[in-house]
Amino acid sequence: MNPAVEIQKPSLLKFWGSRVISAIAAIAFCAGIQSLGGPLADNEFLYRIIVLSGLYVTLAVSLNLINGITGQFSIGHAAFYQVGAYTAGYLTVRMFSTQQIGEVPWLILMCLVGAAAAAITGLIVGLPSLRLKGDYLAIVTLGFGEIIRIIAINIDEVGGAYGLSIVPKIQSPWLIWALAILCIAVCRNLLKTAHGLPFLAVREDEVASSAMGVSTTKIKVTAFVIGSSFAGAAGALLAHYEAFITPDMFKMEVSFIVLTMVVIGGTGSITGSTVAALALFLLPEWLRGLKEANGDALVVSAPQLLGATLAIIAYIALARRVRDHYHGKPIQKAGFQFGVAAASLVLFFLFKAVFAQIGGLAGHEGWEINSLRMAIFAAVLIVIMLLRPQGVFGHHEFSWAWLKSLFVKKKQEAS
Amino acid sequence: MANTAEQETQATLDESATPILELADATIKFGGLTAVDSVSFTLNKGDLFGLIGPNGAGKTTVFNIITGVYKPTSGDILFNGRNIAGLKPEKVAQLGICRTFQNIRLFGSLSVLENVVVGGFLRKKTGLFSALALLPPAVNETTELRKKAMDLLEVMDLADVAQSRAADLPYGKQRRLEIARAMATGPDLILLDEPAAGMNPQEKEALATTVRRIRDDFDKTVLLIEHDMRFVMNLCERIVVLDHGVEISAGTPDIVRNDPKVIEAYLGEESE
Amino acid sequence: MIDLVTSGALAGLSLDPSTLPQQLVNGLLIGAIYALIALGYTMVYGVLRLINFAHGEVFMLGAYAALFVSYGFGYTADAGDIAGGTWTLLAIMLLVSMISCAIVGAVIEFFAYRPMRNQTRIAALITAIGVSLLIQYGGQLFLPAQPPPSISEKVLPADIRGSYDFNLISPDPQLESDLAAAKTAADAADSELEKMLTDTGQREFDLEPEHPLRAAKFETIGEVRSLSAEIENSSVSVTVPRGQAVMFGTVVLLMTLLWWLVMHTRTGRAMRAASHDFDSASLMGINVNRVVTITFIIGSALAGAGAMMNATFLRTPLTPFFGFMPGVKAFVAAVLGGIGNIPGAVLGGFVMGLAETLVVWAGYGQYKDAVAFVILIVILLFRPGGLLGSSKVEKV
Amino acid sequence: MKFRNTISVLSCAATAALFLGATLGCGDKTTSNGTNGGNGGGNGDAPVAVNRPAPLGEGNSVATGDDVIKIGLIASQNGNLRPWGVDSVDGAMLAVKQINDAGGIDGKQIKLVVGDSNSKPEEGKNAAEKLVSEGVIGLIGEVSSGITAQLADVAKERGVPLVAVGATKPDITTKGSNIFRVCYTDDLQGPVMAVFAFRDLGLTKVAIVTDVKQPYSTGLSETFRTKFEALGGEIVDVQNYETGSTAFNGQIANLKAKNPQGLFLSGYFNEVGPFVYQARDQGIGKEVYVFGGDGWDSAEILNSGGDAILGGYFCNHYNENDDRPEVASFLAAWKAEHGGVPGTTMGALGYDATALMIDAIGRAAELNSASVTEALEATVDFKGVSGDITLLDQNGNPPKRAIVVELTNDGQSFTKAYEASEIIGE
Repeated sequence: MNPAVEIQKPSLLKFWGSRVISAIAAIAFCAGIQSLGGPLADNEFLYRIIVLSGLYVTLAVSLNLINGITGQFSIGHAAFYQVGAYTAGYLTVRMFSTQQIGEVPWLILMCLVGAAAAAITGLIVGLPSLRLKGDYLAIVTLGFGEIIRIIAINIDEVGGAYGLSIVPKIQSPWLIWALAILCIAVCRNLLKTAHGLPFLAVREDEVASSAMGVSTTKIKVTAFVIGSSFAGAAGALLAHYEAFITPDMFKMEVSFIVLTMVVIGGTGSITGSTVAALALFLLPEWLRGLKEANGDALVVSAPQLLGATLAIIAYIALARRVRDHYHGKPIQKAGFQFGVAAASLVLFFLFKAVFAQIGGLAGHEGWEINSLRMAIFAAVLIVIMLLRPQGVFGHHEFSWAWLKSLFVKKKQEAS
Repeated sequence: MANTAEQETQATLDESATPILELADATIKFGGLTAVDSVSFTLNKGDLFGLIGPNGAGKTTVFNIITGVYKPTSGDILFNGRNIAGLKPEKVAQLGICRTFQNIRLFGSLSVLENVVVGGFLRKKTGLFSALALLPPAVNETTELRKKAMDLLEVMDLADVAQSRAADLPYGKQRRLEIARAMATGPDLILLDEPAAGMNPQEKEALATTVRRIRDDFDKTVLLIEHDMRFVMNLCERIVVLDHGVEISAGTPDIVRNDPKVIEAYLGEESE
Repeated sequence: MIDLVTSGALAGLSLDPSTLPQQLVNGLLIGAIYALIALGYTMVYGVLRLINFAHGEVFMLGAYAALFVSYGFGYTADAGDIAGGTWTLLAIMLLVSMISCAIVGAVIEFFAYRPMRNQTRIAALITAIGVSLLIQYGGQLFLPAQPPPSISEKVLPADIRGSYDFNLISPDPQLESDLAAAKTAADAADSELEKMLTDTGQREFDLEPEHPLRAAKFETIGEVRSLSAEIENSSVSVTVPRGQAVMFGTVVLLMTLLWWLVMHTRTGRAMRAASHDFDSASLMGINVNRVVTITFIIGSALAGAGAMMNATFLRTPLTPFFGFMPGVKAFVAAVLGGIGNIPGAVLGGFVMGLAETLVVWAGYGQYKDAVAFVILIVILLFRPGGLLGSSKVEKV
Repeated sequence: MKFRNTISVLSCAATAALFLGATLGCGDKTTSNGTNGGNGGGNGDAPVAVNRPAPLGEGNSVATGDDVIKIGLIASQNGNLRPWGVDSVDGAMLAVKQINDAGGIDGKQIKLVVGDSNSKPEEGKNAAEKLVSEGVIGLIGEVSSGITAQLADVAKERGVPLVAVGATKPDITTKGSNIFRVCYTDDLQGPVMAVFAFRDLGLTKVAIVTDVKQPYSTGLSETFRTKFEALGGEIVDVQNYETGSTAFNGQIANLKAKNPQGLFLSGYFNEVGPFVYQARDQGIGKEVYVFGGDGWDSAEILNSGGDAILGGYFCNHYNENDDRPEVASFLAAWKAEHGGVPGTTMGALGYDATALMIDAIGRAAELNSASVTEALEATVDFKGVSGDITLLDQNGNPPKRAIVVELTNDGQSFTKAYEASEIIGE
């Protein structure tokens, strides 16, 4: 088993050394993002996507603090995003021209304002969490997000349904990524010190935590406040980057997508949230590129793509069932495994044919690429959940040791 | 199996005893059901006190009202002279009462070490900001807490599994870990809810030694619920017996053992 | 624009007592549909503790199934005027809708939810969201969505087109006969104008408004309007379109059927047992998998019935996304009533429908969707278990 | 434990096999179809002829040489505005085909690059930025004001001219000097309907129904209200709903109590149809006229509104029965190219916008965005299908004629045409 652990004070050199190196790496990364604008000047679309993915990293990691680390069930993260965006956007429209502040300092100030506004909102939403648990909390946060959105539609001061145009447009890619890095750093620092443990403890068992003297109320509200303030700051950056916000940009779907990033990445894993945010933001955008391909190819492949994903889902479900039924005899299991695989293949052809038929009957000349891309996204979501319900990274975090262990394990298997 | 020597010690203790926990007519009703009906008893500093009774007697409920999970409908609970009835669990823990749970409630996916650190976190000094910015005070405090936790694990003989997931431990070790975690909060009074449940005789023996050590070496007061009569009778110096929420007997193990009410309540179970 | 919305909202604040009875009836009608969908949510949650996010999408598919049946009988949107539909067709539409929803529900349960049964609830929820998205966007790929079809009114039998009028305060009979006379006069003036136009080949709007025939038309129709205004002002009446009355009756019938099924059959007993304690039920020899499948089948079939009636009698336009909002509202209704509690879902559905219409009644139509969530939050804060539910104390 | 691993390895293998099967099958078909597009990840650098009726409107690809001039079109090919988006693409393709068949401009072919806005402002903006970065000389689109406002920001920022197709919200063209439109604005549309209702229908008490989620609807309601009240009419009630609503019983009961002589529904057809249907169901009789703006323009309104909506009036940009010669030739060309008639007016407007852009490119001194903007600004009496378009000194808003049409069983019947001067002059 594991040997007893020696707890040592980290050496001063190592502690400060690693922090300086991280800081330098972070600055270099932000500078890299900022300067990427030059080489990508021809492909602004790509650059834009790269920059905006930083916002989703912030959103996912901050939601992870609430959902993954503290174990609360919040599915209304877009509300905080929206509050930050609208507060900052409105203030800029109203006040920027009268202030003698440079654009970037102003933007940083607006980030703080957006964060503060979202934090207050987070406090208000966090308070019900004292009384509610699980699904009830989830539905309340969801409802809260909708209420904020509908209110925004009906306030003409902030543009109503038409949206709010923000003048001036202040685009600062490095700041977007700096916020993402700050968010990751804050969550990681929290988990690195003993201060993070009560958050995890609340996730694991609230009753036991409070019996250990952990004020669950305080922890939950703290998580809500920190998480929402990051979302608010991200909203402020979004508002100034796009120079335009509408209530529709903060619909329920946004909350769902961010939640999906957290769960797929592995609840509680900051690494997982980061990677999943990048993947799930870039995947639909990459699928958007399918449009570039010839239309005929898509007409043919749509039933196949969907058929294949459905067949995979069927395969997993059947395989699980078989496994539950016949725990024990390996040979039997292997046989059934192949049987199931064959059945799934049959299903694939069946689905394909059915879809092609339906598509033909419905008189579709082509496939709506947007629906196709979202359908594939949804199918991938289901497949990942069926294969790895704990998320791709589970509770793991990226670390060199973890990477090494993966590598070493593989070697052992090979030998 | 009464140990007269111990009884004498007990008697002398009683003379100079300072009460640490007093239940005065503690009552709790759920709807029409009176789960605990004016239970009163007093624990003195350094006591090893047992709370027994057949299934559904309301033992765990007594624990729950002491630790603030439930607010008693009426009656007082004095801890070091202060009424703690209705305080929140975390407040009670901060005042110095800590407990374990009948159905083990560990932080399953945290490591054994981390579980104990959560207990010790109660006495933290640095603020949250210090942690978020990873400033040296928070880092140093973390190291200290981990060291203390490691020491406790050594005592509870769990040091070798410090890095394992708590949920992966075998049952007996989980029970010990719960006690270690409770100890980490630095309580004056520790409540153990069926610590020996599911253990084999050897493990029970070891557990009894540990509980005595907690009392003697760490200078804690212990209140425990137990099902296993022999275990309680051997370990505890004073015992209260509950049945259907009512206190039916109290005193030294000998007195309790011979009380006809207790025998009646335990009919069929005493042979255990 | 700014003025309009603000002033519109204020001008709209009109608590007109004479429309209240009508609004309450409207609330009950829409509430009946919410209640029907909410039953599916609540039953599934009761047994599995799973929010079946795809339930709204099952509802959507049910409406499409009904649409295809009506297409099958040739009642497409652009079909000319055909002889009135029949009751049989409506019954077939209802049945097909229910059956196909039941199948879809069972399939979703088997392939997507069953493998997730022992996983964390958040993972199951994400799967449910995935299924919901897959059906929505997959539906957009495969279902005829352009133009967004709705079920042609031609499927309705002639004898249920039109409406029932209930007069709470009857108008002067004299006024009514005046109105009838005025209508005849207006029709006469109109046909005279038409005749002149056809004869001369002119177009009505090329004529000056002062043209005698147009003036006559304006005058007669003005008379109709003022008379009907007078009637409206002097009476309080409730109008229920016949189709919606039929719908309400069917909903009540289905609910009674469900109640009987749950309370008085073996299957119902098994469902109640599983809902009470899933694990113990399986230990007691109840085939919980079968119970879960049946729960999904019943819940989905109810949604299918709701969908068919919603699309036919309330004439909801169909798109692959149209199930989402009713789905969310029905879910809120289920939570409101105490999720897992069958009478609670019905109560929640009606409360939801009533609340929504009352907000519109007060003139805040734009907050119709928001009010659902406001009520929900308020109720949950003061009664965390919902109206009829009990919040369970966690055993320590 | 060990066997679990085997199982999961097997699962993975089988899964991979399925995926491979799917993609391979897809690859086979593509090659057999003789196209050179890769599946999925292909960069799509194969040029696709614009005149091919591509259902997805794809055809955007990287520039292949100097012999083509690229213009960008943003349209909603998905989402609730799809019927209009598709029509505007078809109209634009028709205009491009005509010029290319005629030899192009100075021997250069025009290439139409289509971006999908998916009925959402932010996606429209993304698509526009993408098109601009691909080097289009000018942008065309959108049909909705909300989305066009975003395109205008992009156009202004990047100095690319934008010709809006159906965006009627007045303040869009004020965003930049290079923003134009081929349709009238709500400043005309609302008053036209007010004049029509007051004078031609003889209504004095009207209620307004607004979709508060659509800027178009709120704006139109306001211009209608102002004009109608100026004429001496009375607005007796205002009811609101949100896009996507399906049940309007509450609003209808409120309206009924106010006894309006007519209902002005400024929303889009998706909700207007059911609204009117339900209103008639609830006992609002035929003597209460219903009318609205160009948001009604879709064949779907006849379906969702049923018989109830017949006899409703709305303001449109053009009508098939209009006696302008351009209309007849446009309809003939449409029939030859796409078959049938355009489903919505956006076919004609898309055609007009594209033809105007092409015309301006032809007149431009040089082949760059700035010159095309100047040429657009100098447009005088361009003969469009929907009317003559003059942009000189008009701040991007051409004075147009507006046509009131009546909904009949066969579609839209021409009722009355108003010239801008008639309305604004009053």
